[in-house]
Amino acid sequence: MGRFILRRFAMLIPVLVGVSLTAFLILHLAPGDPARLMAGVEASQEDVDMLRHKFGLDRPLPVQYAMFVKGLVTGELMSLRFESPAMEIILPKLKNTLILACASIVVAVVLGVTAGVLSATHRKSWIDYAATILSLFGISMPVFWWGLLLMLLFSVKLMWLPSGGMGTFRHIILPAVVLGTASTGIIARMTRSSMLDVLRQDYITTAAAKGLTRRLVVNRHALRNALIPTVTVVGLQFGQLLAGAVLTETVFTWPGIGRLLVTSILARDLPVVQAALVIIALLFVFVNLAVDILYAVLDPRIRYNG
Amino acid sequence: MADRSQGSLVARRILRNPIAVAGLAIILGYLFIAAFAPHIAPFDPTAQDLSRSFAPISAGNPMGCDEFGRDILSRIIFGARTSLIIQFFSVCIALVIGVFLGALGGYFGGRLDEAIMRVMDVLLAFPGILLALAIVAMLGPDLRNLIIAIGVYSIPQFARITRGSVISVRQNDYVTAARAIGENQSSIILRYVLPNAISPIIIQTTLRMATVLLTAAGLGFLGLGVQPPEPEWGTMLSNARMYLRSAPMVAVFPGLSIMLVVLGFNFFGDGLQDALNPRLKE
Amino acid sequence: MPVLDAENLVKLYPVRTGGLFGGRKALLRAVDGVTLSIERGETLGLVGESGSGKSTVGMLCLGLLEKTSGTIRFLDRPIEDYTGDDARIFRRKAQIVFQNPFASLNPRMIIRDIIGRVLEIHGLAHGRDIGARVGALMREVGLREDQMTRYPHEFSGGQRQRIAIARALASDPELVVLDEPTSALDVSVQAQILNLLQDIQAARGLAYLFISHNLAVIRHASTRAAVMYLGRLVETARKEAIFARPLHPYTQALLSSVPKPFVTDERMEKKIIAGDIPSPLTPPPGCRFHTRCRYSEDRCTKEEPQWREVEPGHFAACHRIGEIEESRTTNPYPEGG
Amino acid sequence: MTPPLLSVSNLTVHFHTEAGVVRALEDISFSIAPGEILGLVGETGCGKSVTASCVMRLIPTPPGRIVSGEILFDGRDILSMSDEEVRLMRGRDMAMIFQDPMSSLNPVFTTGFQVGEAIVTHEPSIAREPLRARVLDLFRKVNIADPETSVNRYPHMMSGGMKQRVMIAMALSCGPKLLIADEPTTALDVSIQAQILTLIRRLQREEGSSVLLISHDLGVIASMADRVTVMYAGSIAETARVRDLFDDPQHPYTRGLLGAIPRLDRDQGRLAVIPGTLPNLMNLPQGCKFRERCAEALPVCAEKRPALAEIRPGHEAACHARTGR
Repeated sequence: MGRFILRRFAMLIPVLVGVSLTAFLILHLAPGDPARLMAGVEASQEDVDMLRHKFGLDRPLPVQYAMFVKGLVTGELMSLRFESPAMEIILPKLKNTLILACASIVVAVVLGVTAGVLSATHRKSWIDYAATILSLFGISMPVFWWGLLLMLLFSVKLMWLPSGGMGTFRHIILPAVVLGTASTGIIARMTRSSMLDVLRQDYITTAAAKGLTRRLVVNRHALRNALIPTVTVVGLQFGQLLAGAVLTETVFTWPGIGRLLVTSILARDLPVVQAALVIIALLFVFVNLAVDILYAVLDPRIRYNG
Repeated sequence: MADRSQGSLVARRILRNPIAVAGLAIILGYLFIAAFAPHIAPFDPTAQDLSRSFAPISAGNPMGCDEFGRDILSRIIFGARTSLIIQFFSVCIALVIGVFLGALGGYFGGRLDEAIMRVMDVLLAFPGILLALAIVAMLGPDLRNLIIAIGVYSIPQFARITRGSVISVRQNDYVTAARAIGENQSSIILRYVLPNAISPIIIQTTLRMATVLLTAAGLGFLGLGVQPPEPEWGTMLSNARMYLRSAPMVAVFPGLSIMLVVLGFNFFGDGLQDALNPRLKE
Repeated sequence: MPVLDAENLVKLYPVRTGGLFGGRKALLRAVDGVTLSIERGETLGLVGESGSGKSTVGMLCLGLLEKTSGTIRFLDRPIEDYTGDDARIFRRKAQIVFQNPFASLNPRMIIRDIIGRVLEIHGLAHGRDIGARVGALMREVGLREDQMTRYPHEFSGGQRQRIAIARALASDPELVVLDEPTSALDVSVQAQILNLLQDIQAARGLAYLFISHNLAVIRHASTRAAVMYLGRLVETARKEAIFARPLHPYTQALLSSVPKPFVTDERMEKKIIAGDIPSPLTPPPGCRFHTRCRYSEDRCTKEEPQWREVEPGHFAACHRIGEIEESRTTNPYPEGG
Repeated sequence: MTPPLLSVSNLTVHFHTEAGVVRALEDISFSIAPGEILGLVGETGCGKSVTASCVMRLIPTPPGRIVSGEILFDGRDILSMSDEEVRLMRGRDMAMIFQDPMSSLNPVFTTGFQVGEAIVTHEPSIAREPLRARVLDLFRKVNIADPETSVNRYPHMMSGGMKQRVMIAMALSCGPKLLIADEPTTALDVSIQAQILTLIRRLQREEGSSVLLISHDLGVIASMADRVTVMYAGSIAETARVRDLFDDPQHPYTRGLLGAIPRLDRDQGRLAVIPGTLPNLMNLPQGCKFRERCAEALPVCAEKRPALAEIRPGHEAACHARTGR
C-alpha cells in the first residue's frame, strides 16, 4: 500500500511541471508584448519598459520560468493590483471556494448515488425515467442561468434566502445547490450504469442463490462494487466544481478563487491569474491522487497488484 | 456506421426511446433555426430602438425587447447561429486532433503513448472551463479565439476516449489476423481498428456538443465570449443580469435556449449510448 | 525438408509486480526452450493446459510475437530473413485460424472483403477476379457463394470458423496454425470443422500446427503430438505411440484424467493429478512437473531432465522413464488438494 | 418407490427480447430421486442452464416468462411460492455452483466472508466463533490448503480450481438436499476438472444429496451421472440410465452427438456429422425440431412434435421413429 501511494506520487511530478509550465506559457501565448498586456493599452512606453524590467520579461524564457516557479514556491510572486504577494490574496479565497465546493459535493454525492441506485434497481419503472430525465436536466442546466432563476425565486420573490455574499449557513444554500446540480446528474448517471453493470455479474446471482435478501444483494454485494467507478467520477466532479465556481461565485458574489480569477483577468493582474490556475490545478491533481488511493481501498484487486 | 443492418438496428433503438427522440427533435429544430435565421427572425437582431427599451412581451415581440429595445426573439434566433458555429468548429478541432493523438497512442503504445498521455494529463489538470477561460483571456475575446480555446480544452477528452477504445479493439483477434495476412500498419488502423473503435467517439462527439455550448455561454456570461452587439446567448444573459430585478424576463429566454439545446444533445447522446452499447440491453 | 523448424524457442515477458517506479520486474517464462518441426502434409498437435505456452508457440512461429531467443526456419530460411518484399511471401505462406470465431473476423467488413483483402494485399487477384476467387474459397469451406456480401454477425459460430479458414486458405499457404480452432464450438459443429480441415489438408497437402487443450481432438486430428507443460515440451511422438504408450508421467496422468464418453467401472478417484498448476512466473526448479508428479524424487526437484529420444521418434523429458515403465499398469493417484 | 426430490413437469419458458420471443424451454419434464445424480446434457442454446435457473427461480422476469409448468421440490411447488419462501429455500434446501469460478465470487469480499454469509443467512443467530469454525471446517472438507489463511484471501488471489472449491464449500454450507452444478468444470483445465468432479462425487456420497449436473461434455456426464437427460433446442430428446444411454442411445440426436465426439480410446477415420445447424429458437419449425438434421425422419415428423415416451423401463425418448408409428 505504501509503495502504491509512493508510485502515484512519483507519477505526479511530470504533471506538476507541466501544469506550472502551461500556466507560465499561457502568458506568452498572447499575441504581442506581455508587458504591454499587463500595463494596458493606455500606458506610456516608459511604464511598459519599466514593467518589463521589473518582472524580468526582458530575460530569456527559461530564466523567466525559473523565476516564476521560485516565486510560486516562496510565495514571493507579487500581485500587480494589490501590491501584495499573490498567495496572500489567493489562499483566503481558496478557503471560501473549498467550503462551497465541499458543500456541493456532499449534496451531489448523496442525491446522485441515491438516485442512481434507485434508477438501476427499478430499471424501466417511472422512478428510473424520472431520475434519468431529472439527471439530464441537471447536466444540461447552465449554472449561471440556473443561479439567476433560483435567485429570482428565493431571494427576489420569496425573500427566503440572501442573493449573495457569504456569512451564515443561509448564504451557502443557493450557491451550493446551483453548483452541485450538474454533478448530481452526472454522478446519478454514472452510478446507474455501473450499478446495472454490476447487477449483471455472476457474483450477484451467486449472492441471490445463497438466499440473501434483495436488499443485502443490492446494498452489500452490488453497491460496494458499483461505487468503485463512481469514486473516480466524484473526483473528476470535484474538479468540475472548482471550475464551475468561477460562474457560481460570479452569480452569487461569493468571495472565492473563481471570482478572484475573473476579476484578475479583467484587471490584467497576470501573476494572480497564473498562481490561481496553478493552485486550482494542484488541488485537483491531489484530489485525484486521493481518489486513486480510495480506489485501492475499495478494490482489493488493485491493492495487492499495485 | 459502416454496417447496414447494425446501423438500422441502432436507428430502430433510438426511435423506440422517447428521450432520444425528444433530443433528436430539439437538435433538428435548432439546426433549422440556425440555418434559416434570416428568414425566420422578424427583426434585425442588432437594430436598436431605445423607445422600446424593455418592451414587454407582445404579439410584435413575442419575447419582448432588451435594454436597447432590440427584439429578443430575433437575437435568440441569430444567437443559435453563433452557438452552432462555435460548437461545430470547436468540436471539429478537438475531434480531429484528439482522435489522431488517441489512436496513435492507443495503437502503438510505449513511449509515444506515455508522452501523449502526460501532455493530456497536464491539460486535464485544469478542470472544466478554466483552461478555455485562461486561453481566451490571453488571446482576447472574439469568436475565433473562443473556438480555439474551447477546441483545445476538448482535445484531451477525445484523446482519452479514442485511446481507450483503440486499446480494447486492438486486442481483438481480427487485428492479429490482419497482421497475419500482411496488412500494413496504416491499413490496420484505418480498416480494422478505427471503424470498430468509433462508437464511443460518436457518443462523445454528441455529448461534447452540449458541454461546448455550456462553456461558450459561460465565457460569454463572464464577458469573455463573443462581444456585443453580436447576438450570443451567454453574453445576452450577462447583460440581462444587470436588470434582473426590474426586467427578469429578459434573462429567461437566452438561458432557456441554452438549456434546451444542451438538453437536446444530452438526451440524444444518452439514447445513442444505450443504442450503441448493447451490453446495457437485455 | 520441414515446412517449419523451430529450435530452442524462448519467449519471456517482463511483468511488473508492484513497487516504486515500476517495481520489481519479474520474467514470465511463457515458452522456455521448445523445439519442434512440421513436415509437409503433416499435422503436429500441440497440447497442454493453461499456462503451458502452447498458443504462444503458435504466435511465435508466425512472427506475430517476437521471440526472445531461438531460431525459427520457415521453408529452410530463418524468419528474420523474410524482410522487405519477402516479408509478403512469409505472410502468404504461413497463416492462422483463431479460437474464437466471434473475435477473429472484423465486424465492420463483409465476407468478400474479409477474404478478398488477402488476395488484394498479395496481388493474387484483381478487380472482378476477386469476387470469383472468394466465391471459390467459400465453396471450398462449405459456404454458399451468395453469402459473401453479408457481415460476420449474420453467421453462426461454425460458419464463421469456416470463413476464418477460407481467409487462411486464400493466400495458398504451406502452413496453417490452428489455434484451438474448435474449442468455442459445440460438439456437432466441431465434428464438421474437424472433417473440413482434414479434407482441406488432403486436397492441398498443407502442414498444420494444431493447438488444443483437448486431448481427444489432438488425437483425432494430428499425425504427431507434442505435450507442453509450463512453457516446456515434456513429450513428443507419433500419435499412435504417444496415446497408446505415453512415457512421461504428465502425459499419462493427463490422458487418464479426461472423462471418457462411455461408462466404465473405473473410478474417477484413481486418475487424478494432485495440486494446482504452478504460476509460469515462478516455475518450480528442476523438473517443472515435480510438484504434482507421483514419481517425483529428490533428483527431480533439482536437475532439469534431459530431452531425449527414448524410442525412435519418441522423445520425452523425465528422469525416471525407465523406472516407472513397470508401474504403469496401476496408476493410483490420490485426490488432489 | 420413494417419491422424487425434484420433479419438473411440462415447464415452458419464453424470453421476450428486442428481436422477438425466444422459446427457451418447451414442455420440459424430468425428475431427480433422493441421492441421485442426474446429468443434463446438450449443446449451446438447448436450454439446460435456463432449466437450472428455473429450479432455483433465478430467471429474471422480464425478459423471461414462465409460461406454464410445475416444479415440485420436496412436495412443494416452487413456482407458486412467495418470494420470501423461495429466498429461504435457496442456499438451505438447494444450492448452486456455476460455470465460471472467476466471476461468480464477489471480488471485494474475502472468500471466508462469502462462505460465512451463506451460513449466517439461514442461521442468523450463529455466534462469531462457531461460524468461523464452521467455515474452516467447510474449507477443509473441500480440500483447500491452509484454511486459516485462505479464509482471509480475496478471490483474485486464488486459482480457478481453488475458487471452484470455495463455491462448493459455499453451496454445501447449509447441507442442501439438492445441488445444482451448472457446467462446474467447463472453465477449468483437464487436471483440475478431474479434481473437482471427484470432489463433487465424494461430497455427494457423504452428504447423500441429489445433484443436477449440467454439462455439454458427454465425458463428464458419463463419468458422473446415474441418469442422463439429453436436451435439444429447448426440448428433452431422451432420458435414460447412464449405461443405457451410452450403450444403446435411442434418439437420433443422441446417436449423432455420440458419433461426433473425437475419441481418445480408438481411431476414427472421419467423425460422424450431424448435418445442418440448430433451429432458430425464435422461429421453430413445425413438427420435430430435429427433423431437418435427421436421417431417419418420417413424414409424421414434419407434422407433429414428438412427445417423450417410454421405450423400455426407465428409458424415454421423444422420437416418432422410435415410439410410434
